Amino acid sequence: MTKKGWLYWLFFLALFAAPFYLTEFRLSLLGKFLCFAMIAIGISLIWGYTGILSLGHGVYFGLGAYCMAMYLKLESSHGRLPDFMEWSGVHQLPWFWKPFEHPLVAISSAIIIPVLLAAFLSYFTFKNRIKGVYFSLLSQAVVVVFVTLFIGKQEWTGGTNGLTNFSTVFGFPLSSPFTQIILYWITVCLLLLIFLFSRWLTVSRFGRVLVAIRDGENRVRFLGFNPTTYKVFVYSLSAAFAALAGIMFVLQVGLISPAMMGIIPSIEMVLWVAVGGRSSLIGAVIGAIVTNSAKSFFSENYPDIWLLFLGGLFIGVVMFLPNGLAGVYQSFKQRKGQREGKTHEAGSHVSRSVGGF
Amino acid sequence: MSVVITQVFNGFSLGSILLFVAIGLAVTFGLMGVINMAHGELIMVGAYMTYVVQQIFAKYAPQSMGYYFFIAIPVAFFVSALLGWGLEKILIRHLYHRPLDSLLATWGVSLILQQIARTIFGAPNVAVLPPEWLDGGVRIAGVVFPYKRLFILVFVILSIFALYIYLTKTPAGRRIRAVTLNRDMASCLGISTRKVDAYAFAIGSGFAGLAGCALTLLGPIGPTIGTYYIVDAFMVVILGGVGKLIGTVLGAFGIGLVSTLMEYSTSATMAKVMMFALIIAFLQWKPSGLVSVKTRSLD
Amino acid sequence: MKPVLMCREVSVDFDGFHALQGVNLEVYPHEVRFLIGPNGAGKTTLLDVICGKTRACRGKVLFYSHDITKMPEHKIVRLGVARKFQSPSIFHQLTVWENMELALKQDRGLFAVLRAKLSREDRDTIIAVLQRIQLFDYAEQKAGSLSHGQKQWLEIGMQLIQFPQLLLLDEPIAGMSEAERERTGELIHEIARNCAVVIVEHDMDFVRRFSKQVTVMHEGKVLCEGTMEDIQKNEKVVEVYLGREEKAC
Amino acid sequence: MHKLKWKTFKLLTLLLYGGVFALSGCAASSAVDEMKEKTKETNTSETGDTVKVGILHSLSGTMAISEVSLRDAELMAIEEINESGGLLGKKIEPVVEDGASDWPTFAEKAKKLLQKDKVVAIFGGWTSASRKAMLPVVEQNNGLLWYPVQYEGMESSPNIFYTGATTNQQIVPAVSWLLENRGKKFFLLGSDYVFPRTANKIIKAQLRAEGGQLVGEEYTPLGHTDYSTIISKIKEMKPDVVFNTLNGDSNVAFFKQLKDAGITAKDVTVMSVSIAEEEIRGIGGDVLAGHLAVWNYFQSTDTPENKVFVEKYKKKYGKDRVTDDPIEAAYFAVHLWAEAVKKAGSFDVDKVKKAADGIEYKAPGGTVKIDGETQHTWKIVRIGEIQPNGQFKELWNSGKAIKPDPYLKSYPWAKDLN
Repeated sequence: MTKKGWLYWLFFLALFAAPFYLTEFRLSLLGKFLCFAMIAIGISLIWGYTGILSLGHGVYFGLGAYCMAMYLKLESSHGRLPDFMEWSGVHQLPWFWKPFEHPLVAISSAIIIPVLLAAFLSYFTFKNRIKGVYFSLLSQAVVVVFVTLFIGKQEWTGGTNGLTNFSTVFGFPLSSPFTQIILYWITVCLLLLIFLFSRWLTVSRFGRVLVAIRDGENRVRFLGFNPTTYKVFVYSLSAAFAALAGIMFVLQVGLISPAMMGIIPSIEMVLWVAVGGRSSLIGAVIGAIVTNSAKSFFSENYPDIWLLFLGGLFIGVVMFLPNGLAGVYQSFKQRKGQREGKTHEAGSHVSRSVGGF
Repeated sequence: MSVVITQVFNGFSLGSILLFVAIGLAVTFGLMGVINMAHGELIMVGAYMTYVVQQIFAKYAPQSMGYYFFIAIPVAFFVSALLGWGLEKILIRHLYHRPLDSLLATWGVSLILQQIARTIFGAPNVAVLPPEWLDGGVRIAGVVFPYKRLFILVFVILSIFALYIYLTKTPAGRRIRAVTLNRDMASCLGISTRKVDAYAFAIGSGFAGLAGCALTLLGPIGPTIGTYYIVDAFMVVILGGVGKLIGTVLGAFGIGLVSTLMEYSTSATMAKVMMFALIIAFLQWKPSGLVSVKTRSLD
Repeated sequence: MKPVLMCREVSVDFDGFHALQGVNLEVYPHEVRFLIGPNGAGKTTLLDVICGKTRACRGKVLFYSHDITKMPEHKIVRLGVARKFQSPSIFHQLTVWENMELALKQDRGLFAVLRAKLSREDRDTIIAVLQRIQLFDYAEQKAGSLSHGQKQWLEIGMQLIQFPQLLLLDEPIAGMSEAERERTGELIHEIARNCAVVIVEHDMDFVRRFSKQVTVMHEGKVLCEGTMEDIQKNEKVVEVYLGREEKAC
Repeated sequence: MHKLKWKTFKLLTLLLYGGVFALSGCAASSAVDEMKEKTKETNTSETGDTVKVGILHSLSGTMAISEVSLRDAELMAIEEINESGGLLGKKIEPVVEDGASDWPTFAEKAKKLLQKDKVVAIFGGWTSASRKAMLPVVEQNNGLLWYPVQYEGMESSPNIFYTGATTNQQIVPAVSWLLENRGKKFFLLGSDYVFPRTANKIIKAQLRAEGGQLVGEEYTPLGHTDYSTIISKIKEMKPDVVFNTLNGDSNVAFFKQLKDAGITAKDVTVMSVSIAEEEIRGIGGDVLAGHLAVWNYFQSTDTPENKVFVEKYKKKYGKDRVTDDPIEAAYFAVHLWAEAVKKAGSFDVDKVKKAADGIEYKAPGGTVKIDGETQHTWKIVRIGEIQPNGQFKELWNSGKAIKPDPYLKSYPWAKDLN
């Protein structure tokens, strides 16, 4: 175990130093993947630790990204109407766009709006004891509602095109490598903060309550805890992570569209976590990076068959690696430990299926 | 008046399509509890099978083109059923106790099936020409009822009736219900649960194939058509309530009627948004759906 | 003396099936009350109603002066009612120690738990309880790896550490060896020094050995109450049990 | 215990981050310098005997239906150029990427093509959204994007060449023709996204100006497959013309169900702007027979260049394949670019752009010419009637190529649109 701290250390150090050894293109990809890693941590918290499978995190990611993008769009329009509004026959900036002229309002609402939505939806759903698969399917319905609405209200949201073509953020040109590197570093820092915070949550008694809810929600009730409160909190927290990721995503990629918050991206988010190991935070981070790199690699080299690969990955991970890469690492360590004659009584059940429900 | 009749008919027609895509799920999800995200792709397989049968007829028996659909129906059913059977044997079998994992794995299956379809049949849509005897419609009181929609309506009612009879009146069907109701007890009584699971899943998949076959009459046939129906189909089943066929029927026609009426008074986009929002709200109120089976156990 | 628990005319319907029909029950401090009766008599359902898992259709449940009929489960627990389920319901993925830590009497609010630290006092309490249920040596093991009897004890331990005023036990000795049963029976009486206990049990030998007051239930109603000797003499009880046995044979 | 280590880790990390933030300014700038140097080393992909161009279409996802053929056409054009000796003495090497029907992927892949592969031009895109996603990327990296599909206009990026029709080369003449030949009452039907909404806005303005009447306007979500209610509305409104801007699969459902409802081309003419030969194959010529479409090219267009083109395309990709307008536009886009490169004598983006003004090419659908000011192309407009065999019979054409006018500046009624 003593080695593990150093491994984390090295990992984040390597991320931090990435601008010095990656090309601009690769760096921009990595920056994007790190945003995804933030979502992955949130999903790991709710899925791996609490047993809630949300297929709707695209919505929170998207809402965060849209709020940020609204600010960027207004900044790059220099006081005029955003271009897509002109084509759509809107002559005046809608009232709810106005506050987004102020960056602080934009950033804070980019977090608050998704969190409120998540809290609202999850409060009723969890209070009515809708769980497991039903919750997953309902969260998918939420995605359908939002995507359809965002596409349909073209005059307010830019429709399928989404919001794109930004020039500056806080006066810095978005396209300059300097801005991009700073944004990258901010992303790494945020990721580290999110990671440390989640880590602190999971090693504390709070984390044990989450695991207990996952393994037996009703039993937790009879220990005097109200699972609804905990589930709503952790679900909203993961929505906040997704929203934060959305903000950084828009800043780095310069684009958000309803396609990014749809059903398919939402399911892919879960896949990242499944690949990395659902009940391991660092696993989720690595899963997001590895899966997306693989996606980039395969679609660059074998564009026709990357879907086959992606599909195979889903099946393979679920069938053979229910604990993802983190599980592989742990069972490897365990085997090594056994060879060296150590007894790992506490760890002997790690390789068993944790079960996501 | 004719507007009202037309819209009610449209509602039933939409309901019949939703019911068709959901019947298979009512078995695999409703009875067996498997979240099969590849259900849409089994529908796609049924649609492509119809296309293949049509192509074969066009090549070898152009004079009897009118009847290809009658061959296509069983072919679509059995090919999808066979695929479902294989899927159960290889994959689903290991995931019965992990419903959320089965969701992810079958999503992977759906991606693979889509890509395979794209490789075999090409990315563009293919055309299935409906048999000529289904062209046109009956005109009653100034309202046209297209034969194809009537045909699908009848087809789906027959299908659900057949499924109902199968499940309640035949020994094989009773075995399925016995297993889905109480797995341990059933296996104690000497029922091979493995076999029954595979059959049940195959039947559910077969109905997806039938749905695909029926959909060729109205909609596109391409590698991605499954994605259009999968979410709707799940909504029908969970709205109707799991475990009862009648719930699925009510859910499908309910969604069909309400969304047609909403579409008529607003727009298609708003109707979709409101329909899904309504479903979410309804399930908050009645988490177990329209028709529910109350049991003592809470877990 | 004021009763700890008072059920008045409690009725429960499941889809037309009358699981409980006007049950009255009073339990006093330091009492160990056994609930017996044939299968389907409504014993478990009664426990469910008391702890809030199942809602009563009619009637009232009072815990001291609190009306807990419509209270959510976790609030009932916080008042001091603990429940042990039939199958051991501990958290398999957590260690024995962590299970105990969760069950500890504490502020179970979200933010309190976020700030929670294990105090020296808490630690001592956990150690004491673990020793009492003979699981101290297993503290760092995952609960899932315990034997069946140990799991039962762990769960009893988890109820103990809540220091409840009313403890509801559903078949606590199922799957235990003779020695374990003995120990459990003694433990129950030790517990009763500080709280009232209601036990559902099928094992008549166990009931005979450890009961003072027994309530017999049949078809959702209370058939009779009294000591074991009284009950064995009661004709109605004999009829219910013998009749059942004849059918079963 | 490891908990202690964990604490050290946290502490050290915090320290590190504090330090790094202080240094981040100078570190970032040095990283930028480093990056610039890296860029200098491999500024161009022209080295050696080959020059790379990017091809970026959706090969998977919902848009693959349409876009795969464009890739094929572009690859064929590249092969033709290579067979005739290449360009400026170099062979063209296509780098094919999958946009996966996902707009951020288009942006990512465009970035990859420009920064990693250093392609001198990208041919790609279909949906407006994919183009909008690529636009900032090509502008920031000063790349060159050739976009081959008809679109809603209102755009003119200095780094994009548009070889598909803009609104005044497709929709506007079609509306005028319909008003003259088919009737005044219009019903507008489109998928709920940018192109139909913008196109319908233009159509509405034009109807007002030219005496048409709007009887209905409906949008359906992308992927919508039940048109019974819309068809009821059409029946009720009794329009002369349905102007159809539906997208992809929705067309199949709409036309099949329209026919079932007993509405034929004789009752209501449906004029479509996104149904070409390729789409007809997926719907069935019988279902569509008699309805109209407006394009700049049909497979049946009678020019010597087209005969050669169709024959070659079928020989290469299969007898049963068809050509259509976007395929042709994708095909000649490669040739137009080649012509511009030849004239510029260089692959340099700025030089090619400058040289492109006025370049002409004898495309299968007739001679096309690049308009330097807007970077769109002059094209002939054709209205065709769909035949049961899946081909078009041309009813009308504009005779001469029409000047592109993406902002509709030359139409007085379009003043309020911008």
